[in-house]
Amino acid sequence: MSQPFILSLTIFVLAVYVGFEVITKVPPTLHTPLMSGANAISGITIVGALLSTGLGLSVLTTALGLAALIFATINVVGGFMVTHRMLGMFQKKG
Amino acid sequence: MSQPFILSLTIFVLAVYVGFEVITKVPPTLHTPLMSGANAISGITIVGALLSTGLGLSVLTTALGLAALIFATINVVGGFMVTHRMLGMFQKKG
Amino acid sequence: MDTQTIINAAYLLAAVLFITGLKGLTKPKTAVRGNKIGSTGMLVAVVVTLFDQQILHYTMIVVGLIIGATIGAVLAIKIQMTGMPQMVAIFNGFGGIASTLVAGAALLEVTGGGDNPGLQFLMASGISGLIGSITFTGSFIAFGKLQGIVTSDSVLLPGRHVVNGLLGIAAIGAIVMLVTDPSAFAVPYLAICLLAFLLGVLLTIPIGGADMPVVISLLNSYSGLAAAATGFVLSNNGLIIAGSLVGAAGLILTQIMCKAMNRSLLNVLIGGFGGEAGGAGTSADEVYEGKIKSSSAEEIAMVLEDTQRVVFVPGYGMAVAQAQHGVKQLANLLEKQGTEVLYAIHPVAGRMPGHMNVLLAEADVPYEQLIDMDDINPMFAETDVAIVIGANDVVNPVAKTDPKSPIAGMPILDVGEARTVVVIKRSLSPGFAGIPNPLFAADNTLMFFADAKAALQDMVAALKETVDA
Amino acid sequence: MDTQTIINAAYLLAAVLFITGLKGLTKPKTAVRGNKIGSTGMLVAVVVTLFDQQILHYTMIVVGLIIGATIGAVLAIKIQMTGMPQMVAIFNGFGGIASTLVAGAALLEVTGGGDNPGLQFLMASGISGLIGSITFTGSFIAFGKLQGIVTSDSVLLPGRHVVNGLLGIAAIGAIVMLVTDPSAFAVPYLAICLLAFLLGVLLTIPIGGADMPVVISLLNSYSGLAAAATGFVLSNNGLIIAGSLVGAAGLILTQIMCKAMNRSLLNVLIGGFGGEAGGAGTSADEVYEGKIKSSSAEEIAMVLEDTQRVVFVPGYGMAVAQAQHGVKQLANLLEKQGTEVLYAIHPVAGRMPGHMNVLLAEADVPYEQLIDMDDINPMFAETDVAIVIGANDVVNPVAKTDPKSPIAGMPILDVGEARTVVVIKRSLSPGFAGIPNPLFAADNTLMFFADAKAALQDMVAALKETVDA
Ligand SMILES: NC(=O)c1ccc[n+]([C@@H]2O[C@H](COP(=O)([O-])OP(=O)(O)OC[C@H]3O[C@@H](n4cnc5c(N)ncnc54)[C@H](OP(=O)(O)O)[C@@H]3O)[C@@H](O)[C@H]2O)c1
Ligand SMILES: NC(=O)c1ccc[n+]([C@@H]2O[C@H](COP(=O)([O-])OP(=O)(O)OC[C@H]3O[C@@H](n4cnc5c(N)ncnc54)[C@H](OP(=O)(O)O)[C@@H]3O)[C@@H](O)[C@H]2O)c1
Repeated sequence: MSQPFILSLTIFVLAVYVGFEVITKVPPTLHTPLMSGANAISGITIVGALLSTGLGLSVLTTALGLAALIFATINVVGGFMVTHRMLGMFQKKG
Repeated sequence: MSQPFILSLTIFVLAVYVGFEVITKVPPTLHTPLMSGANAISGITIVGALLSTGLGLSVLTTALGLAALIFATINVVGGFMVTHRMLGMFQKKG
Repeated sequence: MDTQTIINAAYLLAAVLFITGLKGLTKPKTAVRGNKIGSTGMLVAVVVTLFDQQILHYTMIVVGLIIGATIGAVLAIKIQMTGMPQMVAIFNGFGGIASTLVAGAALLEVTGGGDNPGLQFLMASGISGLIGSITFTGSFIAFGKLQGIVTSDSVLLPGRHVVNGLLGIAAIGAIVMLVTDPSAFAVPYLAICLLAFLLGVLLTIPIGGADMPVVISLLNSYSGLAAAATGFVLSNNGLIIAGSLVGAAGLILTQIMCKAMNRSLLNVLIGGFGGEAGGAGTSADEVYEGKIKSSSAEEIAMVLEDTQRVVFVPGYGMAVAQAQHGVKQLANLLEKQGTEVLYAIHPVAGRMPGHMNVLLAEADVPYEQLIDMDDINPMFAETDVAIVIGANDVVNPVAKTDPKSPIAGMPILDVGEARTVVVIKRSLSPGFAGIPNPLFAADNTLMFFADAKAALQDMVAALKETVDA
Repeated sequence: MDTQTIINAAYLLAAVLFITGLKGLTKPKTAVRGNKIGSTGMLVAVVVTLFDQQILHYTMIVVGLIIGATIGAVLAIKIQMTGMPQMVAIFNGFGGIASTLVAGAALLEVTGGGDNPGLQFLMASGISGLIGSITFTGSFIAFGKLQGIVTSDSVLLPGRHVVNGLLGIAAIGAIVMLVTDPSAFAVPYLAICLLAFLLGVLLTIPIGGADMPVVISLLNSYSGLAAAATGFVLSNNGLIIAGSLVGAAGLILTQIMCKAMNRSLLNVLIGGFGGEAGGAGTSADEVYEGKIKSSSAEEIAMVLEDTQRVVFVPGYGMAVAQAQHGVKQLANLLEKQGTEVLYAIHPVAGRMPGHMNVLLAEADVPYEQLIDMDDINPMFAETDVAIVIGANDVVNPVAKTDPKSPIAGMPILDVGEARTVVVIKRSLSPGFAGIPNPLFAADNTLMFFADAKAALQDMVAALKETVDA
């Protein structure tokens, strides 16, 4: 499962660059939805929570994993949904 | 020396994104120097040429490598230098 | 192809979807699609993880997913529009604590089993615990401030910089302990989390309520970094890419938001803004003394009759008074008498980006009538009446004239160019920036001192009478 | 840390330097620094590669580096300013062929040794051979066209699309052969390269000389991709990152350049532009008939006397005639008599971006007098005389009036707003876009038919006489 640290770091640095560059100009109306959408994506930790919960490890680990899974799922599901609602309101045509 | 293909691909895709995003607006005066500078960077193949030349392989491989090395070095050295000269001219103050 | 390759390929696909989604969210036309693309990326990442051959127990996973999805969905559906920034804060806090828990679980499993998992694993766990926990409590303070549970004033504890510094050093010490003696991992890891919980509170509490959107955005960047750190713990590229992507994008967004408010990030984080009133600059008395023309609904109704163009300029006060429906009613009356009605939207009017858009959309104001600052400003010269409803800083000409004022350099709405300016607010109190506003004392300005909602009702009634009369 | 880790870390550092360097090159202030940062990145990559423990023979390497560096440096120093685009084309071709050679060498070594190196290796070698070779011959055709060795006309062979298609299919077939039977690698690899050499020529030859900067930029993107493919062959992250970075950045730059010329990339690649004259739109006779006022150096000198402001508008013809020094002489005279002299720089005047800047800088024109299109346009209304020197398309008002013209939508210099317009060119021949120019027939336009260099000498002499008289 483990890959050399330097490869992880390479991927990390490149992804940081993409993150820095991908967002340049954002109209103020979209600040809040963009924040919310990005927040939902940061719920990617759900992937880690799935592994902690499902690998059949000790009870304590599984419990921690389950808690993490619930929190992360709230973040992901709630995040994308609230972003969608926001966008609907911000752009509602009369 | 070999790393899993998927990791190479991941790095490739991220670097392509960085390349796409890093250049947004360029004043026309800088089009030619930017092209020239990017061209010099694409001479990175010099690294491959160094390996082909230096690994002490068969004569034919070494010969191919040496040819590649010469070409790539011309690209790199000439590229950065000509870019530097260009910039000097474009921005020369009277 | 082995499973690991497929999983990594799926993570790459998810990453591409995340990038495309984020990009989409930056443009009005593609925002809805961008959000959908981002959520598809998450779906890909989750589904492919479930195919990991190492996963043995699906019961717990299903339980966790159902509980989490239900809570998330209910919260997202129930929340009022104006409560959305708070909601984002909460979600974000949950994401942070999830990263902390995952790193803790990994630490428990690997190190608890007696192995020394190496420097990368231990460092990353420590960092994940630290950042995730700061995000958790910080987000909840932000939530509390916006919700009015915690005071939204800037709370400046004496010696707080020293205290924060010491806490930070202690947390780093705990990480060093964790790395040097991984066998006793529990104590340092818990210490890291507790210290970070405290830090999260102390770093957020000095920041005024109005700056909370910026803080949430910053904390959002943190939770991305926490996820990336967890990725280093698990050597999971999905977490590394998505986490660092959001970490970086969140930081840029934070800066963009600061810039729109004409603040520096440092200035926001040090706090103390939005708490005290006034201070520097000319005093309110000097500005207002003897120059204020107070007016009434009837007088304003007469001014509004037979106008060609009226521009509404909403601000924070309209949100407080929930006066948007009254505005729309007045606008309807005006349009019936043949007046063109427009709304001037300043990028930082209100207390969150898009605040005015949301409220006016709620009152069914047509989208085409909402005009952005840069487009409306040249139009004020051909405007009969500009009605400022609970806006203050965003129409304060001092931003242009006094380079020492706290809003110096902020672009403003040039309402003063209109033939007549009507300002509705309850008093001469300052707005968010705490400074007096010479617009209120201008020759062509009429002040209408009242709660915005009540004021608009009165104006509607008065205009009806004037027209009927 | 093993060597491989250090090497990969250095490649990462080099990649960061490349990214920073490229970013720097996009802004005038940071461009010089950006280029230095990029070259530092290359130095890092080269030096760390030399530390690879597998490298045994340094003699050959030193020989190769010295020869290459000497040739590169001499070429870079010797080349004339106007020859620089050609030079870039040559360098780029060398980079492409180097990638092809490295992939070939790797193939020879690994596959020749009897191993089957796997799909990634073989595919990547094939692609590297293909793209690298196309880049090689394509760049040399571009060089030839710019240098005048190959005709710069657009050469449209009949049935070329079919031929190119067949060659492309054959090349792909050769890649498939290489992958399926790697033991007989030599024949398919040579076939790939030869087919690609042909393709490189055939794809470039139909494109007119004036479009060459765009083509070079595109080929530059290709050579980046070839380097990335070579990176996949060698599993070398340095090559993969830098190659794909430049590949993508080059593509974006190509699009930006197309946009500045108001062309689509497809339109450029299909070719046929800039070869034939006229065609659509109003004919030259209709436009010019009876409306052309031909003038002389003496008449123009009289017009120039006692002017407040004169704006020079240089174009491709000034470059052809090398008239920049004459322009500067005339400007000196004008300034001596108290006239303000400015230069209007259109973004695509000439045949390469920055063409006019370079030439005028060579003639020691002060940088401050070069005014960009957007800034100079409003100033023409207060200009006494605009002197157009060998410019045509960039001052053609048809771009605004005729939506069907090939330059429709291109922003132009509004010289017609000046009190008097003087146009210096040899005839009424069209410019790059091949269309007539109604400006030449305008009431306030005086045509001076002559080679630009000679014309300016005459004007200098005439103005001296007029003033002395
Ligand atoms: N949009 C964002 O994202 C954001 C985020 C953080 C900070 N900010 C800052 O917030 C400020 C926004 O400017 P703004 O002009 O919208 O608001 P403001 O400057 O804060 O002024 C609001 C005004 O509304 C009045 N008001 C309050 N309650 C009212 C009620 N019930 N009825 C009528 N009037 C009422 C207040 O005066 P009275 O007390 O006299 O009634 C106050 O002067 C800017 O300084 C901006 O930088 C914005
Ligand atoms: N800058 C770039 O990067 C670039 C790249 C590719 C294409 N282009 C295209 O090139 C065009 C540039 O416009 P432009 O106005 O600079 O040039 P142009 O439209 O090509 O016109 C040049 C004019 O110069 C005259 N000329 C040629 N030799 C001369 C001499 N010795 N003395 C005096 N006049 C001479 C020619 O007329 P006579 O024959 O009558 O003398 C011709 O009409 C645009 O269409 C642009 O899109 C630009």
